[in-house]
Amino acid sequence: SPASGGGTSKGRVVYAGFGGTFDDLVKKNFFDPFTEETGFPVVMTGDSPPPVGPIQAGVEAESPDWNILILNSSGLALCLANDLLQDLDYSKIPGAADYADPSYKHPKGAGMWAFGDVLWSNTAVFGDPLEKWEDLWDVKAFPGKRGFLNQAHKTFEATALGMGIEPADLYPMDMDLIFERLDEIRPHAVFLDINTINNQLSQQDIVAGPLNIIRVRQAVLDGIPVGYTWNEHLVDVNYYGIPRHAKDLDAASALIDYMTSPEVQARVAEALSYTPATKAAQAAIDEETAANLPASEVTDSQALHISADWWAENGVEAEKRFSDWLQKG
Amino acid sequence: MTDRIDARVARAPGNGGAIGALALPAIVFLLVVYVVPLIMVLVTAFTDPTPGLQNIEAALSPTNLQTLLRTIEIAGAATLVAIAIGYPVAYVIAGAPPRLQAVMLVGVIAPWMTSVLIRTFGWQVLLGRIGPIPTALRWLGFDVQSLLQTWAGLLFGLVQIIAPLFILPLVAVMRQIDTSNTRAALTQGAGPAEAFWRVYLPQTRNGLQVGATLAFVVALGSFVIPDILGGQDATMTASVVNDLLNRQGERGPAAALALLLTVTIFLLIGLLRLVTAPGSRWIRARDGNYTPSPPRFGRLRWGPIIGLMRILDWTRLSSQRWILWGFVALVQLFLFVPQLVTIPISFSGTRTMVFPPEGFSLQWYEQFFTPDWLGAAGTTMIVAPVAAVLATVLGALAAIGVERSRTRGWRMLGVPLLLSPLIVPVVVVSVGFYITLINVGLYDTVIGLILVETTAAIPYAFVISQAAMQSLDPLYERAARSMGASMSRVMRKVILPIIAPSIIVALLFGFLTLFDEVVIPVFASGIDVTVLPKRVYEAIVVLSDPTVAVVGTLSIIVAAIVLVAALVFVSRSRTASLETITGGERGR
Amino acid sequence: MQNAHTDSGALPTVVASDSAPRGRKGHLKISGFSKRYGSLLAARDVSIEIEAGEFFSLLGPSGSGKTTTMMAIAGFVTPDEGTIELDGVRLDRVPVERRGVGVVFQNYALFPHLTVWENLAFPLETRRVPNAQIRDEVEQMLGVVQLEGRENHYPTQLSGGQQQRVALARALISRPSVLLMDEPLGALDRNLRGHLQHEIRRVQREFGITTIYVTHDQDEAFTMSDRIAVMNNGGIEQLGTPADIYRNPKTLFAANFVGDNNVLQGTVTGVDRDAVEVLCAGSVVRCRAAELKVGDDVNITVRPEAIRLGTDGTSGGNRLKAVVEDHVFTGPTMRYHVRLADGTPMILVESGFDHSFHEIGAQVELAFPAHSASVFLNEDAERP
Amino acid sequence: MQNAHTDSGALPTVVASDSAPRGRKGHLKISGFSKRYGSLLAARDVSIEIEAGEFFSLLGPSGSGKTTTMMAIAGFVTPDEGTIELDGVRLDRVPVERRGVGVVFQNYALFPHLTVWENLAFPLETRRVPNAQIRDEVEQMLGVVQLEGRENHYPTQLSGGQQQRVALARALISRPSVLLMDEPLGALDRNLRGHLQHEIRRVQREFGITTIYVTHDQDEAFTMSDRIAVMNNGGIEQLGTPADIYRNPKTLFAANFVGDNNVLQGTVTGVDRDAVEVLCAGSVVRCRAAELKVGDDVNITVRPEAIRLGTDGTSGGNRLKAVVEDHVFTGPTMRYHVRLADGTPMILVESGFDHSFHEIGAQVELAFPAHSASVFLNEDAERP
Ligand SMILES: Nc1ncnc2c1ncn2[C@@H]1O[C@H](COP(=O)(O)OP(=O)(O)OP(=O)(O)O)[C@@H](O)[C@H]1O
Ligand SMILES: Nc1ncnc2c1ncn2[C@@H]1O[C@H](COP(=O)(O)OP(=O)(O)OP(=O)(O)O)[C@@H](O)[C@H]1O
Ligand SMILES: [Mg+2]
Ligand SMILES: [Mg+2]
Repeated sequence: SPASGGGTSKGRVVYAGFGGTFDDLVKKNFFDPFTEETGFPVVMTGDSPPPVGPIQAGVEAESPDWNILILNSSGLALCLANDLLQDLDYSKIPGAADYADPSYKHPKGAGMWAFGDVLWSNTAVFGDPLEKWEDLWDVKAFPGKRGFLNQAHKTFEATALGMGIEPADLYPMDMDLIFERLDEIRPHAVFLDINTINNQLSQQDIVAGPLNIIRVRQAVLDGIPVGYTWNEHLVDVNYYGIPRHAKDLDAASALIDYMTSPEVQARVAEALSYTPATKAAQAAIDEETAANLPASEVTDSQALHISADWWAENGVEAEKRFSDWLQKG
Repeated sequence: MTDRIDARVARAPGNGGAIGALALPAIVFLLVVYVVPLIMVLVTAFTDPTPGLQNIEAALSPTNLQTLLRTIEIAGAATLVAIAIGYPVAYVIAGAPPRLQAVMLVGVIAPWMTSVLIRTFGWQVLLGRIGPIPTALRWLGFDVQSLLQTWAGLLFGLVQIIAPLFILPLVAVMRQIDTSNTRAALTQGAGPAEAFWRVYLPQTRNGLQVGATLAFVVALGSFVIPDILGGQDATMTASVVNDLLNRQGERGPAAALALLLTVTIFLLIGLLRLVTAPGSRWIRARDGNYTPSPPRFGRLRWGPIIGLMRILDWTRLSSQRWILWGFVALVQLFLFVPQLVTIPISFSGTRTMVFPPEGFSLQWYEQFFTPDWLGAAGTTMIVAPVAAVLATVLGALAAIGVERSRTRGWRMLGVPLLLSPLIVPVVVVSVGFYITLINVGLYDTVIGLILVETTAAIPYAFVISQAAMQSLDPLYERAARSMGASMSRVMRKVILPIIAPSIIVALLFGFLTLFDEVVIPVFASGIDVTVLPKRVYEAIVVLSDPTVAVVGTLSIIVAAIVLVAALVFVSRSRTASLETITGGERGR
Repeated sequence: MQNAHTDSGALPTVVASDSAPRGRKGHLKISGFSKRYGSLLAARDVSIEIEAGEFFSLLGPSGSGKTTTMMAIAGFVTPDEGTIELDGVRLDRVPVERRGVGVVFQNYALFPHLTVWENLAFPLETRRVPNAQIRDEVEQMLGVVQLEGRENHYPTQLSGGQQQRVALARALISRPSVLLMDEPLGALDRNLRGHLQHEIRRVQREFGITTIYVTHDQDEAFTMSDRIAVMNNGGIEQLGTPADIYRNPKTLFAANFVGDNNVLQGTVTGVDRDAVEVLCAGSVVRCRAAELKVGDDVNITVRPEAIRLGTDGTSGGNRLKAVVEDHVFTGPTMRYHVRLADGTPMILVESGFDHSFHEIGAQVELAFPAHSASVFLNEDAERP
Repeated sequence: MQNAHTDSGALPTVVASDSAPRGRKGHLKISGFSKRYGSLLAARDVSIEIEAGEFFSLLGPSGSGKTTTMMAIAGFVTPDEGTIELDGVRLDRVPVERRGVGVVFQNYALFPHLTVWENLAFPLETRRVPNAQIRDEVEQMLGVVQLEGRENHYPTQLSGGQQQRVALARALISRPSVLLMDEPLGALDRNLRGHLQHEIRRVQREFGITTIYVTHDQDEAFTMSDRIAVMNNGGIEQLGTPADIYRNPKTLFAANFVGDNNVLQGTVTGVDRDAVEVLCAGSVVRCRAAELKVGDDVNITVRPEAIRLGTDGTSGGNRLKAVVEDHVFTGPTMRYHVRLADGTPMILVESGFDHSFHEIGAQVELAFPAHSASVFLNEDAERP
């Protein structure tokens, strides 16, 4: 089993990831070196978004399986709402001092990097890639099945932009309006978890939609005829959090420390094509690389930053309404 | 009929009333390992986050009711399709010579060897926009894009899962039918089709009912398949429960919705009378005597259909056996195709799982033969067989106890309880398993997993053994008793050997179910104990890992081995074997 | 697992231990046995006492309660009233498997999963007979029922007749003290039936097994039995030796059910010590003495073979004129259907290899002795 | 569903339309019919011609091919060789449901999901008889088989005998041109059997239905049949009228199977035109003429009822001395088991109401006429 490292004496990291290509890269570039360096094995499980139910049950039983959760702003909001996370001891995370933005430093989540979702499209179907979110709603000009994530987070933003709202005026989002637009696209779209969306992109069953840049780029590398645009790409932050009552705290802390260390942060851009969280690491990125990173100096003008505040405030309700809407059928 | 049953008989010679106690181990086991966790979950419907009925009210929202209705619709549609394609298959199997019969039965069961998820994955590949089926349909001039996330796609997937559940009990009943009365109908001027409709079909009603109910119940509680193949317009209630529970952490509302689903399923089953009408061919009289029960099936007099049948007869179409056989061959192909897809993909050169695959490599086989996968496979090969044996022992004993006891209490208590793991959607109780196992310190252990997985296999063991007991003429037991055999000897030397083939089938079913059980391990096993289905689940749903195709391919090989073994078994055990798969004796 | 008695240790047991001498065991006494199914009285007040070693038959039409009575002895039917005793032990609380009763069931009940050999060995294995002895006994039994060479067949591979022979052998093999047989030869053809009737009797005599035999075949019951109970509607109509029942029926039902009979209606015209005189079809017929008085409406029964037939007057008691309506050749007999002057039909049987022959339409005279005519009051003139 | 003819349109049909006159339909001709199951020849070269309206019985032991032959006529068994014609139409390509053949199956084959009434109505409904007429005919048929009041019962709620009566009624009700009956009365008791034998014959004569009747009961075959075929091992041993077969058996098998017989072994000592003389048990026995020569080893058969018995010499052809070993009362007869001086056992039957009575151990003399003794060459001295 993946736990064959055991960690009886030293403890281990049990990590709840997103799975897929992303976790492969994380493992190869960060976790394997981490284990080598510290001796803490890392057990990786994946699901997206994080399995709040089991985490909650584990926390209540005071014995959660995981001691590291990777969260985006919506996931963070959800975990906070259910009081699943413990406060981080930033004194043990020296790298955090160099954060490029205070939003990376949440009391219960240490920011790792900024990541982005882009509008991708199948070039075998459309020729040139679609250029803006409005195109996604233009089913006449661009017919074909769209693929969205089955979550409100980022889907709302894509929808709002798709109805032509200026990025500056995006927040606060008007949910009623958004659902109206979603109703329009619904017959032409599927709303699935990220890995199924990823599969269906590969199988060319869906032909356009928003998706994490890592996965899109992997598809390009695999030879799937897809293209994407940086225009209005959606940017969010990934945090690492530790559940309450988690076991092997030292291992978990060691990982967060390691991940925010300057050496690791310096590798983020190359390894993940994400924008690192620390100033030093950001500064080290060259122009050419920056053009292919979310919210980098080059692309930031085209970026739309997801509002962690809005999601912290409205996330739970938004997700609830969204799954109700999905369920309506 | 009611005056025939009387509890007074406990004192009578003959079968002791105590035989009902054979059901006790299974009942106690389920009460402890199943009912307690289930109640723990359902109770949260009224307590989480605060005590009150707000969760129930929320569960009864129009959206939820609409979803529930859709769930029934989808499950009903899938069941109807399963009936339409499964009935001819069962008919052909029941009438085939023993060897062929064995091959065809294994052909029906074999798909179960391959994980539901892998088959669903197969469908994804087959039904996608550039997959073979829509491509073929477009080539034929139909305007189809993708069949994924459509009702059609969902039905493909669901039907393939539930068809065996429908077919097997039906075959068991059909084997009992004395075909000489169909012959008699022919001599009375009814053509083959009319004779089938008016004479044969009504006699299969028991099997239809049991099979359709099983299939329906399983379809009602499914969510992995609808999520992947059905999309948002086919959201089923179990999906919503799973979503609330897993992703939103809304335990109370989830429990309330689960309660609603469970109650609905029980009501529907009540309508279908699986529990209330066990369909025994024997009625116990007050002295423990048996008389054949009057039939519970009436006549079919549906004028237009009889007219249609007469046309079939008049044109001699009904005599063209190849039409039937051709159809059955297509169905068998349908049952097999999704896992066949995995063979080419397992040699795929890239990570993308498309059909036809790109490139060629053995990397996924290498990937499979690593501790990560082999460990999971190894654990599965411990958990599934042990739990299947445990479930079969408990279920078979319970079936004998319930069927041969003269105390009605065993039946009234036992049957609903023993069937409930099949009826209550597994996602509901799984959370309960998780909490209970943590509390008793068995979480993430092999023993804990075996205990909770056993609950999932007990209903199959019970239902199959019960069917065998119901058609086993009590006369054999009497004869043995009159020869001086004690009840325990009758059990060992008469009952068990005669129903042995059914018990083996039950064991096989239990093993296959558990070999494929994903929801329970996702909850009840943690980081250290991983079983193959859970690994496959992660690989498909989370990691997009073509190693699942390797698993699919290997399970086809295992299925082939099982097939050969079954054939050997059939040829060895001569008359007993299939003669008694779920029915003791020949139609009399 | 076997029965619900709490004090199982104290149960009486009837099986003779294997070392005990066989022989005078098997005295069976049924007293006042009744059994009700819903509103139907399947057995009413049945009392029978059967001597050890006796061959006793229950003879009666379908549904007359034969199987019910037999199953009560075996222990599968619990009496509503009455007791059953075997060798002085009341069987009420003795479970089936300790009664030491062998049963041949009406529909075989062979174990489908066992070969012929294994079926026969089953009762011996149950009694833990040593293997060598099992082999001997099974082999011998196979010979008795002429099934050598079939020992490895399964029941479904045998014909109905062969199956029944296995069932018979299986019940005989453990030499029970009482053997119950429910129409064991019903499915067999005539020759085999004759052979097995003889075999059953031979084994039965050899081991002195008290045997209760259910049949609705009067010939079979007569050929085999020491005594017979004629059953009807759950009750016993008459109990006695074959000759007694045949020659001296107690009820019209018995007279009709056992053997063929002619029934004539008439009125008593005279009663004396030796005979009753009845006016019947225009003639006075002398019948066997009975407790009747002049003027009673009665039925007379006369056996077909008691009647002699001729065109000329022959010696004998009674004489009636009749016309031949039909004649049927049955092999050893020629059966004539005739009609009396008043329209009453009668049957009579001529036996022997060379029968006399009377054309249809011929006028004949029927002659039968007074002691061959039984007479019954008309009340019980219901047919079964 | 039953056979795979491709050109369906051109099929002949044999069912008479309902308005066609009944009567002289049902001339059946079976020529050279053979059927093989694996290595077993279930029917070999069976040829029978049956006149319209004839009552024809197949008589033979279990497994002799009776059912196979019958099922070939019904259309369920496809002949390997030979043809079957009904009223000049070859049945090869006529499907079962159009043959117009009524069948009473050996195991009833009632529709378990239909009541008695519905079972009887079934064949009428398939022929679209109007409802009122169905009601009349079913009611009438219920009367014939004495099942009034049972019409709403299901088959499982009936006794075996009742079930068989329903099967019979169901086959008769649509008045087929040929009626096939496979041991229809096997499960019934003697009286009911007699009643139904008579009913079957009555209906059969009334409607002139050609009837083929399978039985292994010789009495039944003799009583009912115009002609009989004795079958053995799939072939016909002898075909003829009852009297012909009984008195003049062609083979030892027929002699033994049809009726009881005594078999004596001997050697031919003389042959003349009227008789064969055989040395047997120390005496010379005169037998019916046969194509034999002096010195042949032969079997003699003598019917039990052909033998008269006395202590003193009585008139008659042959005489043998014997000792009484047993006597069995069977009702209308007394059956004596005797043993000749050389140890050969014999059976003889005394009939009538008052039998002579000979004690066990008594010395008696057996007398039987020459024409009652058949003689067969010893080659075919196998028992069935
Ligand atoms: N378990 C039962 N429940 C209800 N009625 C029964 C039961 N067993 C027997 N009977 C009825 O009791 C009566 C006597 O049945 P029984 O079987 O003793 O008759 P039988 O003389 O053996 O008849 P047959 O010759 O047909 O076997 C019948 O009317 C039968 O229907
Ligand atoms: N479908 C079959 N397959 C193989 N053998 C068969 C089949 N049907 C009949 N037989 C065999 O053919 C032979 C003749 O059978 P059939 O049923 O015609 O005999 P029967 O004269 O009707 O006997 P019974 O009096 O026992 O009914 C038997 O040896 C039987 O075992
Ligand atoms: Mg009976
Ligand atoms: Mg037959």
